[in-house]
Amino acid sequence: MIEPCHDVVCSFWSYLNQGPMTLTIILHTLIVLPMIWIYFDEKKRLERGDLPNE
Amino acid sequence: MEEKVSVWTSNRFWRRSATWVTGVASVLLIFLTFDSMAQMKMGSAKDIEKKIDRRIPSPVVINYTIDYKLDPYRGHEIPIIGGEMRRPEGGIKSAYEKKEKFFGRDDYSEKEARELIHKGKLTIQAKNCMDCHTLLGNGAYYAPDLTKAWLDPTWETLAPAYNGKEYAIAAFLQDPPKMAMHERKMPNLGITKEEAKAVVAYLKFMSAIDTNGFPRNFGKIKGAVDARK
Amino acid sequence: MQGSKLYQSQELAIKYFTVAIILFGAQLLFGLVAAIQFLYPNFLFNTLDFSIARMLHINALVVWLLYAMIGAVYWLLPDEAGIEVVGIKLANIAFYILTAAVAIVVLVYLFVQIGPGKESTIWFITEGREYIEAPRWADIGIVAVVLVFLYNVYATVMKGRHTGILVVLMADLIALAGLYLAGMFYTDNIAVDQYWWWWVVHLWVEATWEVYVAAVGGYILIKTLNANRKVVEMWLWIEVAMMFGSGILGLGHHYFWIGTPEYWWEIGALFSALEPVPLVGLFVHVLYDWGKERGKGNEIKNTPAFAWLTVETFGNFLGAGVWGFMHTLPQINLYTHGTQWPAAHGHLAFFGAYVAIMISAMYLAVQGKAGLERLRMTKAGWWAISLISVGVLLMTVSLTVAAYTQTMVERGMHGATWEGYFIAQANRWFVQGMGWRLAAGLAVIVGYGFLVYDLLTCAKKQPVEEGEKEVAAAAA
Amino acid sequence: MEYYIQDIPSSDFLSIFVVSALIILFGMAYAGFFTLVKLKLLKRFYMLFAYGSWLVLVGLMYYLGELLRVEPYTQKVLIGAMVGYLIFPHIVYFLLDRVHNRFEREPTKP
Repeated sequence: MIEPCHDVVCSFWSYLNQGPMTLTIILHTLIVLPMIWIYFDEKKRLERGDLPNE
Repeated sequence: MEEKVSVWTSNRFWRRSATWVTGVASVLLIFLTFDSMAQMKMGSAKDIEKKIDRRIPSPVVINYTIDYKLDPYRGHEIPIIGGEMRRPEGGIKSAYEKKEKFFGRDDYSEKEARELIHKGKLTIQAKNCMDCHTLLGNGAYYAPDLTKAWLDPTWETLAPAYNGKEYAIAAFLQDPPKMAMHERKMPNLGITKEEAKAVVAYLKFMSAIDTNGFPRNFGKIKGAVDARK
Repeated sequence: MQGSKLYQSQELAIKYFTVAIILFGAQLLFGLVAAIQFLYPNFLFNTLDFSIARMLHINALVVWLLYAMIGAVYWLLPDEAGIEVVGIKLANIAFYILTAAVAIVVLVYLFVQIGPGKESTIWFITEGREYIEAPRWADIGIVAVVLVFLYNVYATVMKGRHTGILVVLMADLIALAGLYLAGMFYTDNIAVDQYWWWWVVHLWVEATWEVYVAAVGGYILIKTLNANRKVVEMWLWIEVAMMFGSGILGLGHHYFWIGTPEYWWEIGALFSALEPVPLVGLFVHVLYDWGKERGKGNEIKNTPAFAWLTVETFGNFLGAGVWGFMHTLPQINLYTHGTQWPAAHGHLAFFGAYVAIMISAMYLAVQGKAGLERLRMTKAGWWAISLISVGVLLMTVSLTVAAYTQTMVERGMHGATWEGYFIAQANRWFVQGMGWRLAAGLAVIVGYGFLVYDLLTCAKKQPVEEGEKEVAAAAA
Repeated sequence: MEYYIQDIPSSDFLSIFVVSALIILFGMAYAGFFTLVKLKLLKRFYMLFAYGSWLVLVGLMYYLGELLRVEPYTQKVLIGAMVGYLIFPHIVYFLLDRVHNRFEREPTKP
C-alpha cells in the first residue's frame, strides 16, 4: 500500500506522492472542500438577513 | 428581492471563494517552493566524498567522468558521475570514483570549481545564449539544446584532433564560424579563452544535473524511442 | 459617457497606447527578421544575429503589452472611480522616465548587443534571461515606475468609488508587480535560476495577466454591450477563483525537467489540465450574454472593440486551451519540451489572450477621445482584424507542422542530439512550415498597417447621424 | 517513478497530439451545444449533439490514457473527471440563469 519514495531526495511531499494522482488529488481536495463550508456559512448569514445585499 | 436569495448569486460568496482558492493555492506553492529549494540546493564536495546524490551536484563534478544512463529504479535516465555502481534497492547510481582530466587537471578544489562555473554562468548570460539555444529545454529554438551538450556524440568524434573534447568545445566557442558544422552557424561572440574554459565547465556541470530523464533517449542516434521496445 | 471631455488620466492613457502600438510594430519587424533567418541563416548575420532579433521580438512584446495594460488602467480608472486620478502629475513624469529607459535599453540591445562575462554586463547591458533580459538598472527603474503607478491606482480607488472591477484589479496589480521581483537576482545554480524565472513568466502570463484581462474584459463588456454590472462582477470573481485555482499551481508544468523534484509531474499535469476550464466557462458566459442580448434590440456601442473581444475569447481558448493541452502532459512533454511546440502555442496564446483585448481597449479609447456615442467598424478595420487573426492562426498551424516534424525526427528518431536536431531542421516539412510561417507573418504586418491607419482615422470616417453631427464636427 | 512515465513509440506521437486537441474541442462543442439549446437558439433536438460530443469526449480521453500508457488507476481518475465535466456546463448555466434572473428584474444598471 505505502510505496517507497523513488526520488533523489525524499521529503514530505514526495512521500505524499503515493502512486499515481495521489498528491494532486489531496491538493485539490484541500482547495475545494472548504468551499462547501463557505457556502453554508453564507447561506446561514443570508437567511439571518444580517448582510447588506450584494 | 423579497423572495429568498440564493447563495449562488451572492457576490459575497464568490468573492470569499476566490479569496480562499487564491490564498490556499499561493500558500501551497510557497510550501512546495521551500521544499524544492532545499532539494535543489547545490551540493558540496563533501556530498561527493560521501557518495550522496544531489539533484544539482557540486561543481567539482568537473573532475569526474559523466555519463547519462537508464536507471530502472528511477524509471528514466539519470546522470552517472564518476562511474556507476549498484543501488542497494536495485538499479544503478553514480559511484563518484572515476576521474578524468579537465583542461589537464582532475583536482579542482570546490572553490576553484565554483569560481569557474560562476564565470561560466555569467558568460552564458552576457552572450545571450538563451536566445538561440535552449538550456534545460528553455530558451529559443534556433540552435540545439545544451542540457546535455557535454555528452553529445559530436564532440566525441572531434575530441582526438584537439586532445580532448574540452579543448574542442573551447576552440569552437572562441571562433564558431571557423568550425561551423551547418549552414545555420553560430556567430563569433568575442568569447575569450578564459570565458570559453568557464563555459565548457558550466556545460559539463549542467550535464550532471538530474533533469528527471530529459532529454529522453539522449544520444541514441539510430531509432531512439522505438529502439527500446 | 463623460462627453468629449477627457480626464487627464485618459489623455495619459492615450500616450501609453501610442507607445504601445509603436512597440507592437517593432515586435513584428524583429519577428520578421527572425523568421527570415530560419530560412536564410545568412540574412543579417553578424549585424543583427538571430539572438538579438529574437530578444527584441519578445521584449518588445512584453513591454508593449505592459504599456497597453497600464494605459487601459489609466483609461478606465477615472471612469470607474468617478474622479480624476490622484497624483496625475507624478504619473506623467513616470511615463516619460519609463519611455526614456525603454529607449535606452533598446538602443543598448541594438548597438552593444552583448558584453563580457562579468557582473557589469548584467547591470548595464543584458541579463541574458529570456523575456526578462532588461539589465539590472532598468529593472530597478521599472520597479520605481510601477510603484508610482500602484500608488496612483490605490490612492484613486481609496478616494473614489470601489467597484468590483477595481477591487480585482488592485489585488491583481500588486501581485503582478511583486512577482517581477522574483526575476531580479543572479545565481550560479541554473535550476534555481529557472525556477524563479518561471515565477515571473508563468505567474504573469497564466495567472495575473489572465485575471487582469478578465477584469478589463468585464469593463469592455459593460461599455460595449451595456452588460449588467452585477452579473459581470459576479462572473469576475468566479473567473478569479478558477484562474488562480488552476493557474498558480499550474506553474508545475514548467517544473518537469529543470532539476526540480519529481512530484511536480503530478501537480503540473493535473492543475495545468484544468487551465482550459475557466476558458470554457468564459466561452459559455459570452455565448449566454450574446444569446440573451440578441433580439432585445440592444446595440453594440463599439463594434471594433467588441469584434476584438470576440477574437480574444476564441483566440484565448484555441491558443491557451487547445494548443496548450496538446503538449502539457508530462508523458508527451518529455518529447516536446524545447521544440517548436511552445513557439506554436505561444504565438496564438499571446495573441488570443492579450494582444486582441489590448487592441479592443485601444478602440474604446479612440471612441472616447472622439466623443462618439457609437463607433462602427470601418473597411480598414475589417481588413486589420481579418488579416491579423487569420495570419496569426496560420502562423500557429505552420509552426505546429514544423513542431511535429521536429518532435518526431529529433526526439523520436534521433535521441535529441545535435545531429538529430539539424536533421530535423533540414526536414522538408519543417522547412515548409517555416516558409508558411513567414508568409503568414507578412500578412500580419500588412494587417498591422491597416490597424494603425484605422486607429488614427476611424473616428473621422463614421457615418454621421442626427444628433452626432456637432460632435463629429468638433472632433474633425 | 517507473509507472508514471513510460516510453512512447514515435508512431503514437501524431495520435496523441490529434486526440488531445480533439478532447478540448469536443469539450467546447459539448458546452457550446448545451448552452445554445438552453438559450433556445437551437432546437431541443440538438441536445443529442451535446451529449453525443460528451460521449466522444469520454472515448477520446480513454484513448489518450491508453496512448500515454497511464496506470489503470489513473485511467479511472480520468474517466471520473469526465463525469465531473458532464456536470460543469449545467452548473455554469444554472449560475448564469439565476444571476441574470435576479439582477435583470431589478431596475437596470445604477
